[in-house]
Amino acid sequence: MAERYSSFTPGGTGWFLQRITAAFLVVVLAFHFFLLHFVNHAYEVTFMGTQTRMQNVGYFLTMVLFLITAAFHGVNGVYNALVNQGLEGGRKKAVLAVLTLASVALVAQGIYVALAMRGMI
Amino acid sequence: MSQSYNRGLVEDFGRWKEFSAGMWAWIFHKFTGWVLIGYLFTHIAVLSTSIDGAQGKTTMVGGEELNVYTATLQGLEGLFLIRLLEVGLLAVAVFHILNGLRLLMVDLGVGLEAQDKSFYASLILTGAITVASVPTFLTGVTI
Amino acid sequence: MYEHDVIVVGAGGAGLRAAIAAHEAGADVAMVSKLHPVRSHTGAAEGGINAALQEGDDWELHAYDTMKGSDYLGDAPAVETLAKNSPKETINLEHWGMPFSREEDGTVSQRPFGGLSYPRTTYAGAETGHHLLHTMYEQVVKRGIQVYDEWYVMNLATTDEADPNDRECHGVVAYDVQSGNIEGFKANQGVVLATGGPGQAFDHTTNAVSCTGDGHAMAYRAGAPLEDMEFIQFHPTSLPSTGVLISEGVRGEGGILYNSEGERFMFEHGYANNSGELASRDVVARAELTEVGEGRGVEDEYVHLDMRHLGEERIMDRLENILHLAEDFEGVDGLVEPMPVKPGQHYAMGGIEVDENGQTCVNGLYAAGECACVSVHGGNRLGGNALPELIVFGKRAGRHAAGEDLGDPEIRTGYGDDVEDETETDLPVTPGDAGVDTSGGVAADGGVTADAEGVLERTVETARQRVDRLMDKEDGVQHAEIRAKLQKAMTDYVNVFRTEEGVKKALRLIRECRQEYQDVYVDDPSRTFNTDLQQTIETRNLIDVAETIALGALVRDEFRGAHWRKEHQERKDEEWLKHTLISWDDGEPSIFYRPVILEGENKTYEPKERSY
Amino acid sequence: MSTQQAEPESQEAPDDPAMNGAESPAADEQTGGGMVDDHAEKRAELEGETVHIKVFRYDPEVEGKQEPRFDDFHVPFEKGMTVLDAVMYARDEYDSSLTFRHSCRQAVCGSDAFFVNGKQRLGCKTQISDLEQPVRIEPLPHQEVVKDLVVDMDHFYDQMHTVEPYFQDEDTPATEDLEEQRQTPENREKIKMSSRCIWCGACMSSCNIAAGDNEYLGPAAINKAYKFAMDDREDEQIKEHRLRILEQEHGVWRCQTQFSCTEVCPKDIPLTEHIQELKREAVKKNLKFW
Ligand SMILES: Cc1cc2nc3c(=O)[nH]c(=O)nc-3n(C[C@H](O)[C@H](O)[C@H](O)COP(=O)(O)OP(=O)(O)OC[C@H]3O[C@@H](n4cnc5c(N)ncnc54)[C@H](O)[C@@H]3O)c2cc1C
Ligand code: HEM
Ligand code: SF4
Ligand code: F3S
Ligand code: FES
Repeated sequence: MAERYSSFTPGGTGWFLQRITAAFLVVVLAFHFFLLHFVNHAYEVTFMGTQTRMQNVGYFLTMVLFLITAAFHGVNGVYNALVNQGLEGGRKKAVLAVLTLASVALVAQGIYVALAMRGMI
Repeated sequence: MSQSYNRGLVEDFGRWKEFSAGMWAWIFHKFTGWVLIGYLFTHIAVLSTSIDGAQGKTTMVGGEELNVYTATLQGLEGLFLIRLLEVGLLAVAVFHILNGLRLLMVDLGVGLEAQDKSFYASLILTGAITVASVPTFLTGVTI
Repeated sequence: MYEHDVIVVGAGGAGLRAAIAAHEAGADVAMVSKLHPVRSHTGAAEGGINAALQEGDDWELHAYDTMKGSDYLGDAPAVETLAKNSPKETINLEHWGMPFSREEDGTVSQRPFGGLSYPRTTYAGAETGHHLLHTMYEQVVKRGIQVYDEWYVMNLATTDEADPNDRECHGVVAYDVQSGNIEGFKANQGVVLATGGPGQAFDHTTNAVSCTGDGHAMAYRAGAPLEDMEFIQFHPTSLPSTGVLISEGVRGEGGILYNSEGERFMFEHGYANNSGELASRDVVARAELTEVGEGRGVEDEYVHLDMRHLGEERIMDRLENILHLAEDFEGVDGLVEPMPVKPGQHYAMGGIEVDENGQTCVNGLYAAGECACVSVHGGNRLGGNALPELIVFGKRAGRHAAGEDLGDPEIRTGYGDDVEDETETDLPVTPGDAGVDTSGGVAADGGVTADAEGVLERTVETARQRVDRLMDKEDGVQHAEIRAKLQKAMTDYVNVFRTEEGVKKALRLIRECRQEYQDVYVDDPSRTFNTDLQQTIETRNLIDVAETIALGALVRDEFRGAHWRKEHQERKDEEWLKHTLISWDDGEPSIFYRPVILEGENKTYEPKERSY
Repeated sequence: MSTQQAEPESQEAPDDPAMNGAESPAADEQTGGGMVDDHAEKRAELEGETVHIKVFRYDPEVEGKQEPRFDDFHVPFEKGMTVLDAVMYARDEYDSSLTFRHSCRQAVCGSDAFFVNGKQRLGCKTQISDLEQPVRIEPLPHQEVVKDLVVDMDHFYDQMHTVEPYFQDEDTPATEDLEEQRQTPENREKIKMSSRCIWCGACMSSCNIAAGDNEYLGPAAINKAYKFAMDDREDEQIKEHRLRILEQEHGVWRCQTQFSCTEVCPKDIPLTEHIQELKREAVKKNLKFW
């Protein structure tokens, strides 16, 4: 029976972070949607407007954090979902690698974009 | 043991009519989660036009010279299909948020008796918010 | 063939305790059970375990109460062993994690129960038996004891010397319900039978469908006598459609019994002018049946137990589970309608004759639990005394079978110089074997082969032939028909009321069942999970057991404990301070008696009138 | 081919022993549901109210039953009749090869969890009058069918055993020297619901996750572990050991709070709640190292 489980258990951490990020995302995502669809309408978005918003450090940092948490939450969510569907062994490792790379790329590109919006690039 | 009969996968998902609230919530949450992460990737891709935009690149739209970023966004926004998809995205996001909150409550062990009701509430609220947002989303677009 | 030191047949409370004890004594134990252990009927017990745990209580009081409750038909050495060991065994369960109900100071809770002079019934909610069963099964898992579950034991592999006292039991023959394979299980040291009660001999019982007296019948046919079988306890409040027990608590809280005329018959018809509904079980059960018999029953079957006047609040507070039982099993809402109830068979005080070490007169054959009779319950079991019997005597049987020395027993078993033969009774029909279905007494070779394997092989062979015959037969009668007839005969004539004529009628009907059984066949042609076959074999066992109940009821012409005879409504101590024993004798049952032992360790229990 | 002429025992003359199921030739194995149906239908007109049940049939050894099918039975209705009563009647009166597990008839042995009208229920605890007809009775989903309504429970038992379902004391002294342990009534109350499990397997069968992941401990086993982990009589150390078993990959994290287990549990055990509590316990324990 004992060989059924290993003492190293990463499950809990992932689960926990998924919840923490979710809690954070509720607030930021609501804010984001509200700001860009109701306060400013999406069809009115211009580079100027975006640049102005991004100039605000608080807004900039929030968006970067938003990006990072969303990327983590989304990718971790997908990963967990796949593992729950019985992903195992080598394929599991491969999926993890791909997903990690994708999310790192996403975050990197996102930050690059955000910096560009601030006019820092 | 002697032979036995495995009713297989058909048994598992052929039974969707008998699924209970919690199962539907799970399926919907999954679905919306995947849509959202998919959208996040696209979103960043679209926003990437701001890199060129920041370098002052412009493009001609209807005889007007516009920043590439502005042009891309407004061009997309001008499409009815995109507006419809946006409404869909809103629905997806709202459901994911509401049900996400429901799940957070469940994780904290709060209001477990009402888990099915809170799922139905999430559905109804999502519907209501989506419908209510249609005017905002569809202003200034022609088919 | 499988081989172990000790084979425990049955995995209810008694079997599990025996297996753990034998394992602790160092034996290689295996359990063979027709049900997975947690499905055993011990799980149905609600009330509790009697144990003198508290300061102010002591085992001698428990022994005294038990002896009085038994109507002086309990054997003192057994009764005292039970009372003395129950507290430690109960605490042992507590150490195994059994979730007993608790007092504010953290000690286990105890409640009062009928017939007890001190509140010593230790309980775990209203599901004591469930917890007892699961706790012990957990310990079996912990110890890695081998369990062959869903194996139906058909026969004991016993040598066939003329005198059962010389016989030796070498194991059992069982068939795997799931595959239909028949195999021998060799027991190097001993076989412990713990197969539970024979409630299915009656058509209305609180016992499970699996309580078919298999152990009784197997031991009986192997030569161990059955003791005091006429003593059957009937519970006055069981639900008519299923036999589910409605606890005495309802009447304790003030529930009232009404007949179809709306009369509170316990008082209005003078059955118990003082205690009314709270009179003892047998009195209430007889009153209910009299009402029904005189045409005042509801739908000619049952009476009403009404608790509506207690008010919803009180009911919800104290009797909530009763509401669920009535709703789930009878479709009745106890808050708006009275509940239908009628007497149901509940417990068999008698069983396979054993001594304090659980051993029968056949060497290597043990019995414990409801299928055994040590005897602690005598003529009437007190509520809460069966569970301690499981753990105390289950353990002793297990240890002894594993070779531990528990000292010489004071109780004697088998036919010997201390018994008295039955001479007078004229039987309406010859009881015993009716021919064709040789369901296996003992391995027939005139006691030539003592070699264990040989005995086992022969028994396996007989069992195979028997199954083949049942399966190959193309038509005839089906067991369900015979079983129904048998159950009806028992309920009509050997129930709460017993008359000489009635019991004789029952014996004739049982004889008819036996004859019909010669023509029995199994319709289901499959070897896979053939419950038809299993039940057909069980029905044969029920016939044998029912017959001993009826025989006992016929010869005992007195009123003692749960046994009531119309023509003899008084207890006859000069004549009847003795156990009824019925021995199969190769298919020609004989009846004999053994005196009750009333001399205890420190005192002699003088028969007094049983009144509360 | 035999005809199905099942005459149930006459309601008017319950006293006549000869009527007791006397004329009930068993259904021919080859007889499809329709045959049984016709005759039963006729009878239904003659007698009082009947209940129509459709029962899943399968037997690997019997020709005609190797392909699973449904058989129809019409059984006379009686007040208080449960699903188990109905199948027992069908077996005893119409077709003795109808196979299912059952024993206690009072919801304590856990043998007769079936899939009734699309939901896992205990046969003996389900009033047939509460169900829509025809009542469809099938073996538990997600488990292999051995025969008719009997499923293979081995996997369920294995999962139950995996969580070390037994009280772990350091050394229990000999029975003679045992002293009663103390436990507060509050603590006993805390584990009360979890201790009611009768191993019926309904919860496990209803869980989509368990269906997809054979190694998932499943709600019943997790609940069993909960009972021990929350019992104060066991050491802190052992509780940690138990949490380690539970937080393995196929342990509590697999649960996606679908609640179907909780919905079907005949003993009303708040399974999801217990699983969630264990997830929180596990996180708390792990947070300590940060
Ligand atoms: C409703 C009810 C309530 C009760 N309440 C109380 C109470 O509050 N207090 C109290 O002290 N007593 C009570 N009793 C009595 C007590 O529960 C029983 O006497 C006791 O549980 C019997 O236990 P056992 O181990 O002898 O048999 P069981 O628990 O019946 O076990 C029998 C075992 O034998 C196996 N078996 C049988 N035949 C075969 C075979 N042929 N082959 C293989 N295996 C076989 C079965 O599978 C089963 O595992 C109650 C009884 C009932 C019915
Ligand atoms: C805004 C508030 C959000 C909340 C409250 C929230 C909540 C949650 C929760 C609690 C889960 C875990 C479900 C589980 O493991 O049982 C989850 C899963 C998931 N979330 Fe979110 N989320 C939010 C936003 C987002 C966003 C913005 C994305 C996209 C980037 C996203 C993508 C996902 C994905 C892909 C999953 C995995 C779904 C699955 O199980 O298959 N979520 N969410
Ligand atoms: S938890 Fe409930 S549903 Fe699951 S096995 Fe136990 S009693 Fe059955
Ligand atoms: S149904 Fe399964 S997903 Fe969790 S809540 Fe129950 S174990
Ligand atoms: S028959 Fe025992 S639980 Fe239903």
